[in-house]
Amino acid sequence: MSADFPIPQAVVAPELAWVGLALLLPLVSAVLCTVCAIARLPGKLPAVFTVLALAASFVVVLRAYNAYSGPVQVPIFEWMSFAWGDGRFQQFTAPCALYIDSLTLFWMLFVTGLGTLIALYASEYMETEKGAGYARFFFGISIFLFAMSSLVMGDNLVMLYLGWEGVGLASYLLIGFDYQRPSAVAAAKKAFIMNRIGDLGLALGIFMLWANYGTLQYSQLFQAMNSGGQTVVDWDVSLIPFLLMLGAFGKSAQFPLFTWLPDAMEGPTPVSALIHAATMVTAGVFLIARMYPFFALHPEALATVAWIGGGTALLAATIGMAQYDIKRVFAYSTISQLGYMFLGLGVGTTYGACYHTFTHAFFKALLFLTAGAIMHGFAGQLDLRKLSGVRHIPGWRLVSWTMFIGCLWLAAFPYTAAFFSKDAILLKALTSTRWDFVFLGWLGLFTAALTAYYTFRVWFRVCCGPVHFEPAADGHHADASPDAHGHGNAHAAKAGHAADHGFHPHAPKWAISTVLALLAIGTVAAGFPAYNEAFAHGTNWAQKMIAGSSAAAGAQAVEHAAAPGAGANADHAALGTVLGMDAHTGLLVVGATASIGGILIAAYLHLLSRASADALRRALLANWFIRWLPICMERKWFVDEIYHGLFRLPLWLGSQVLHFGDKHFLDGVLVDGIARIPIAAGKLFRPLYGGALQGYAVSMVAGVALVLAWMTWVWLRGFE
Amino acid sequence: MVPTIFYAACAAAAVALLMLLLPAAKKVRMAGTVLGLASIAWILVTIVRAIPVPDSALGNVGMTALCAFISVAAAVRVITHHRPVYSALYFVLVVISGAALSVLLSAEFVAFSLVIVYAGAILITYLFVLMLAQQSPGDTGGADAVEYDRVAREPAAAVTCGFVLLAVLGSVIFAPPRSTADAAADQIAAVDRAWSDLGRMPDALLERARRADPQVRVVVPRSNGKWIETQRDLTAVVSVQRGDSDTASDLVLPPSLLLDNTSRVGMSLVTRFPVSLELAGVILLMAMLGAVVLARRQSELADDERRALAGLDRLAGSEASPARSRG
Amino acid sequence: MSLIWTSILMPVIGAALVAVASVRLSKWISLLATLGSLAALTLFAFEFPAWNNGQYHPVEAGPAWLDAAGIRLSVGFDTVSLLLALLTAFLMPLCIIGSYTAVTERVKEYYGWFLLLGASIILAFAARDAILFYVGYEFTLVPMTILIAVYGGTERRVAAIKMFLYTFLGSMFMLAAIIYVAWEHRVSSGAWTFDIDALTATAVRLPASAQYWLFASLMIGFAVKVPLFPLHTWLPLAHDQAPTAGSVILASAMLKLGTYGNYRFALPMAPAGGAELMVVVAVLSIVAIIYASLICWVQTDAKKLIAYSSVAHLGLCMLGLFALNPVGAEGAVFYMVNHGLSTGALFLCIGMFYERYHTKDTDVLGGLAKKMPVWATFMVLFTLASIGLPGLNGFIGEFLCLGGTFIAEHDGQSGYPGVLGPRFAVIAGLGLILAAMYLLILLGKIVWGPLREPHHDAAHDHAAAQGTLPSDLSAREILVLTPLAVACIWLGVQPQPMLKAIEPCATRMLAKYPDEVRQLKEREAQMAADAADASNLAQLPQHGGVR
Amino acid sequence: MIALPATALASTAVEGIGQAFAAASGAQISLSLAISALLFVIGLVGFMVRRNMIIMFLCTELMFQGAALAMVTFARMHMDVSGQVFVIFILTVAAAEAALALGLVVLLHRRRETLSAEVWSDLGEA
Repeated sequence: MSADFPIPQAVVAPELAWVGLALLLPLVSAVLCTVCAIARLPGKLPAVFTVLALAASFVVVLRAYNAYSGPVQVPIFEWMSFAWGDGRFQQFTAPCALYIDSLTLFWMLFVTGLGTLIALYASEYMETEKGAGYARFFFGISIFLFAMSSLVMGDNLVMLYLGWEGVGLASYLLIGFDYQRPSAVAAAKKAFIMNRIGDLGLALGIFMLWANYGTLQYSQLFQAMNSGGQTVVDWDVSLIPFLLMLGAFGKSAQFPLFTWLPDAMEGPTPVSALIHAATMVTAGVFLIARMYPFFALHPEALATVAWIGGGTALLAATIGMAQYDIKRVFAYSTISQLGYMFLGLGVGTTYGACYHTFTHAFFKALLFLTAGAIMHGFAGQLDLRKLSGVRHIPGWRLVSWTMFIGCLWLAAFPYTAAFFSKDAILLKALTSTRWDFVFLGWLGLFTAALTAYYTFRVWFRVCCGPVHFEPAADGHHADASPDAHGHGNAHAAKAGHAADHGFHPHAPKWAISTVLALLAIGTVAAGFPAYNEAFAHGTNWAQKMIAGSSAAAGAQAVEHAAAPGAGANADHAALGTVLGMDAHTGLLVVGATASIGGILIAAYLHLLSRASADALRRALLANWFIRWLPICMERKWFVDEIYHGLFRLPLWLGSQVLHFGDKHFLDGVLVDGIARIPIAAGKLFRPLYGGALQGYAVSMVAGVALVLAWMTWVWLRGFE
Repeated sequence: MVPTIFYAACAAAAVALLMLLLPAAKKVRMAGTVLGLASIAWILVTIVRAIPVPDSALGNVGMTALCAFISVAAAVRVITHHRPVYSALYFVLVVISGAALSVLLSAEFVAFSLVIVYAGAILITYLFVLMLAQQSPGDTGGADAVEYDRVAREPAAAVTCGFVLLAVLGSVIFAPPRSTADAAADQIAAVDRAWSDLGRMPDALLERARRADPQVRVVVPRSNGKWIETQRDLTAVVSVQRGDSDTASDLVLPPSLLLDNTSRVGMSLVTRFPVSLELAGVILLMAMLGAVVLARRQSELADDERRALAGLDRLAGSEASPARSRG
Repeated sequence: MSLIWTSILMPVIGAALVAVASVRLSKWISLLATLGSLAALTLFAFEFPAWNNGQYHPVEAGPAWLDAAGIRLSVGFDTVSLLLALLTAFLMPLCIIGSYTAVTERVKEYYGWFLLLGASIILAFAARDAILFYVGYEFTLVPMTILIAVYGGTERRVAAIKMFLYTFLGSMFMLAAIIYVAWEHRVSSGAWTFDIDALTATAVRLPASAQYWLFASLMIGFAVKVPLFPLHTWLPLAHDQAPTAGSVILASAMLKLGTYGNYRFALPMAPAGGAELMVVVAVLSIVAIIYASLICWVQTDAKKLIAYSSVAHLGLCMLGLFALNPVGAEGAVFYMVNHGLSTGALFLCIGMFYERYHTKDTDVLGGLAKKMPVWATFMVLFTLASIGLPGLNGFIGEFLCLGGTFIAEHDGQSGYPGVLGPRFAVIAGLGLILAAMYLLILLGKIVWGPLREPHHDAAHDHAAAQGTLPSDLSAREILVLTPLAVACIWLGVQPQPMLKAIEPCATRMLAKYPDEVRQLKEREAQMAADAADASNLAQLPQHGGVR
Repeated sequence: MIALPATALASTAVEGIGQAFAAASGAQISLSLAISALLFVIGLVGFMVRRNMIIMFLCTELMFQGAALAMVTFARMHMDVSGQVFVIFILTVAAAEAALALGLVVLLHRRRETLSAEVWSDLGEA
């Protein structure tokens, strides 16, 4: 990293302390929710508090955006700070303060915005949980928003870590919201623990940054980088990106640590939409974007990110193709899309990655919320084999079509926002000078086709075709888990097996509908920056936002290091070619082909001739040489089983051995054994003390003899 | 200087004693006896050889060794014999050989008092009590003695402890011999003490002075207030007035005029240890009183005990015989 | 100074009054006594002038106790001991209130011994005289043994005896070391004294070999108390068998005597020995972390689980202490206090459901959130604090301990060289993952999930207990837990004043270490260089042969 | 005390001084001490192994004998009669002991009709 691409320096601006309200308001709402729970206040009061607080916090962020003129550092109060000397390395400073630059605002805008909308949605969705459960839910949401804000807006890595674990806690509480169901509890536990593994990496990365730079505040870290800080000089330093990466992969469900996310769908759907699709899982992307300059500390760090991202994208897409539970399909699609973002970060386009995060947040939240609406209305049914033609049921049109929009965006249909954001990533990869990035680019394109296929598989199956539905029943199918709320279960119990038993889906009411509509509009609008650039040749707002932050400076430096001589504004100049065409055109063609191809295949298999899909599956399974593929895809590549066998089982057995050893060897043999020595010695001499006179005499004489022997020994030695 | 050979002899003696103590076959006891005698001899020889013996002392040493042999053998019999009466008799032998040893060590008074008091008085008491508590022949179950006299209790531990103690005590013997200077100083001090003892006995002094010189009329204190002064050649000088003369003159007393053993013991007892002597008297008095008390209790308890033996419990017995207790 | 004695003697007087009062009155007397003790300490803390200099506050020597041996009744606090004493005094009334329904037999004796326990712990923290410290330190064993042996579970006798003998054995080494230092002081200055500062000044001048053994003996004494692997086996048993309040004080205050002893005696007195043996202690600490965490994973007894988790947590605390830099030391001291709060609270929570169901077996009991939502809320909060969730108190200590361990390798910049470094931090960090795992498994079993209650006899007991206890927490129990919850959150949000106050103590404790560690490193480097030279020389002919 | 050169004395054979004041032979002293130790130890062993109360007391008398002999030997060694005086005291104690102990033995024998010491082991604390 050289000073050629300086990271904008932050100004200390205590007068902006009001931005801290964005953190404080969700916390206040959390407290109010607690009060509601304690006082057993009836009604939707918690939801009101939460929605109001989140909306206010959104407004605060908007105002901050308006007031924004450059990176600022806003001190609030001292949290953990002490010094034992005057030197730079003789202090530990982690104040409660805000660091606001364009990246922060970019993230906070969609976090608080989507948070507000989803809270509104949940106010209706969770209405069957009135009372303590209702308050508990909104407590979780508020805590989540607080933690996420702290993660994004924190001035230092310790605050980021606070938010990082805080969102993990919120995730834990909300996944396990329906705590009576063991699967939900297990999923919550799994999510927290797998995240903890990543968190350890993050914590170690933080320590290493501190050990090497003597500070944990972004502004000072960036200053150190600007003033010609280290490049690859030191084994310690070059490990930093890898450790941070581990944290990011944990939180964003990337390859080694992704299995918790599908399980997290045990949580109520708004939670899945907000936390496990739109916001929390993008924290990893945020972390890498925020610390981007430090990823140049090792030449292969970003390549690792790219490989993991690309690989996870494909892996998750293959699994998503073979799932039947709508939420799980979307969960795997989330992992896959997150993979794209990491691919973007890895190949050097922070803009692409962040913009994709932005667009993804909208359409994925939309998709989840429509899935939630269906689940809400169909008594927890999420198996796409048991739902069909929802589009034709009265009252469900809005849901179907907003879902369609979401699917189009997820499939990266040409000229949708996601198309542009994905393009930015793939373009960067395909035009890279590194062969492996080009390969990853093609892999990404293939994954895009798969994405288009499985996305529309869901939509064609659920929304089109003949009208047919079954409410979920307990134990009816194993692989799709019923949703959390008791409402669905109650219905299921009443409704029995099929529709003709008097089950009627109830269409969403105003809150859900409004939110779906708003989100659909948001999804479309999210493409505006790209449209402005592509069609009006105006400025790309998103790109501008990213370019003003640490992420861009790092990207330029990486770019510079990879291809010295290329200009700073590399996205426009000196682009390579794709299939012999101009890069933009080429990618438009290829991307459109992949997307439309995927959709067409889905249309054939799941709309026009559903029988052929089953026939294809049977044919694949019948073929001895190819059957591993569908089996692996359906069984999620056995990752859970492998982890179980590789880590959990040996550790568990080891624990049992240790437990046994502790009880019977360490305590039983060693400690008790040593304690038994005096007892045994006592038993040995016991006959001497049976009360008979001679016994005492013997011991007395022995004692006298011993003492005299010693004295004589000393005395005799005196003569030598 | 650690006398390893002596320790080995002690170990052998210990083994021998153990063999004698264990309820074993006659052959083992014989072997034990042989081994014991051998090891005692070995110990004695070891000691004698450790220090050169001048020819003039050979007789003394030989006699000592003989008495030693007798007393140790008798002592072993005391503790190994199954019949208590024989043990007591062997003890008499120990006392007599001890008295002989005392004579050899020029302690004639002690020797006689040992024989008179120990062998004569104490041992007779023992024998008397032994007779009193004699088991009826039926109790012995056909063996030569009752079980608790035949079977030793934890002989191994006891013998080990005992002989470790012996080895330790015996080590003292192997300390370097006292220097001649020490012995000389002892001798001078002893003679001086003996002469000054004599100085405190005016009659004896006058008698000794007259033995040295029949002319002596009276012994007078010397100019420094003392009655007698020891010379460098172990003789003593006293001031005497001879015949009718009033002037004092010196008279040298030769060592042959020193007091005999019994006189010196008596003198020492009353001049150096008068309090101890009184205390000894008190002890004896107490012992006598104690014996009287015990004898009284004996008769009181006897009833109770007999009743218990008869299977009557104490309460019932006392209720059943109010008349007798009144009587 | 009189305030300090007040805080120590209030419980003692309370115990005396309890002995003659009626059963009903004894509860109130003991509550008043502990509250009085807390009030006295709080007053003292308010006028404590030494928050920011790391020194003892009343520095005057106390009245002579055994003049011939120079033993004096000197008491005084520095920041660290004051914090720990405050923690003890804070927990005492809560424990007393918490025991109101738990103890129904031999009530007066219970409260009396309990008060003596508190007094002796505060005495140990307040002592400025090594023998006075030892008296407090050892006397804790007497009431604790009685509390366990009389009011404990089914194996209470074994547990009590094992605890007593084990820790007593360890203390003997410690006492020997203290007397040794006092003797050396007498040899060098000609007078007996057991003043801790004076002894420390003497001890640091001892030759390195003497310091090595001094450190080792002190360490053995305190390691048993901490407890450090492999000397920990008395703790789970004692916790398992102890009555709830006993467990709370055992975990929160008594174990801290071990770490406090390290802070006060072992580390400052024998810097050369500490530097030499630091790696050994650190290795044992991380073994404790991993080992105890793994055992926690398969525990089905809730109390034993928390007991083993204490072993793991205090392992981390020791690791922070032995990172030998201010970060780790601050973290360790902070962690001492916070472990006391969160683990004590967890024991109270477990005690509360134990009172209702008479079982701690997580296989039999579960899903209590359904029946006891208020309890579940507290339980989750304290578990999260114990896991080390940022924003709650546990995090600060854990983070600083780990951070201190991590940077303990770097030299020159922080001024405090070390030898532990990232390797140790990584392994200890695995403990954090395991901590999350076992504590969440515990939560998953007893808080979440479908409601499972023991049947048969236990249910009968339960019905009987319901006469006095509501199914969820009573107001009294909430009153017990709320101050702890507030403390947990407050210290997580506002650790700053405490961190600032601990800092001078930490640097004072470590005053001798930079030089000692630097010398150690130089020696080791020299040895490595020599060895390299030797092996080079040895390899020369070989190379020649190959050529 | 007279200051006399040691050499002067060693060579001086004082006429008529008698055996009591002549330097004793080291071997004789050693032998006597060895016998006293042996008597003492044999008595001790006897006390430990014999179960007859009277014999046990007899064994203590044996130990007294050993001690008395040692006293006499030391008296000879140092040419000082104090050792012999102590023998008299030993005799006193032995006599007192015999009186009391034998009385006690008779008492005990009356109660249990046996002389075995073991029947009284219930007096011990174990």
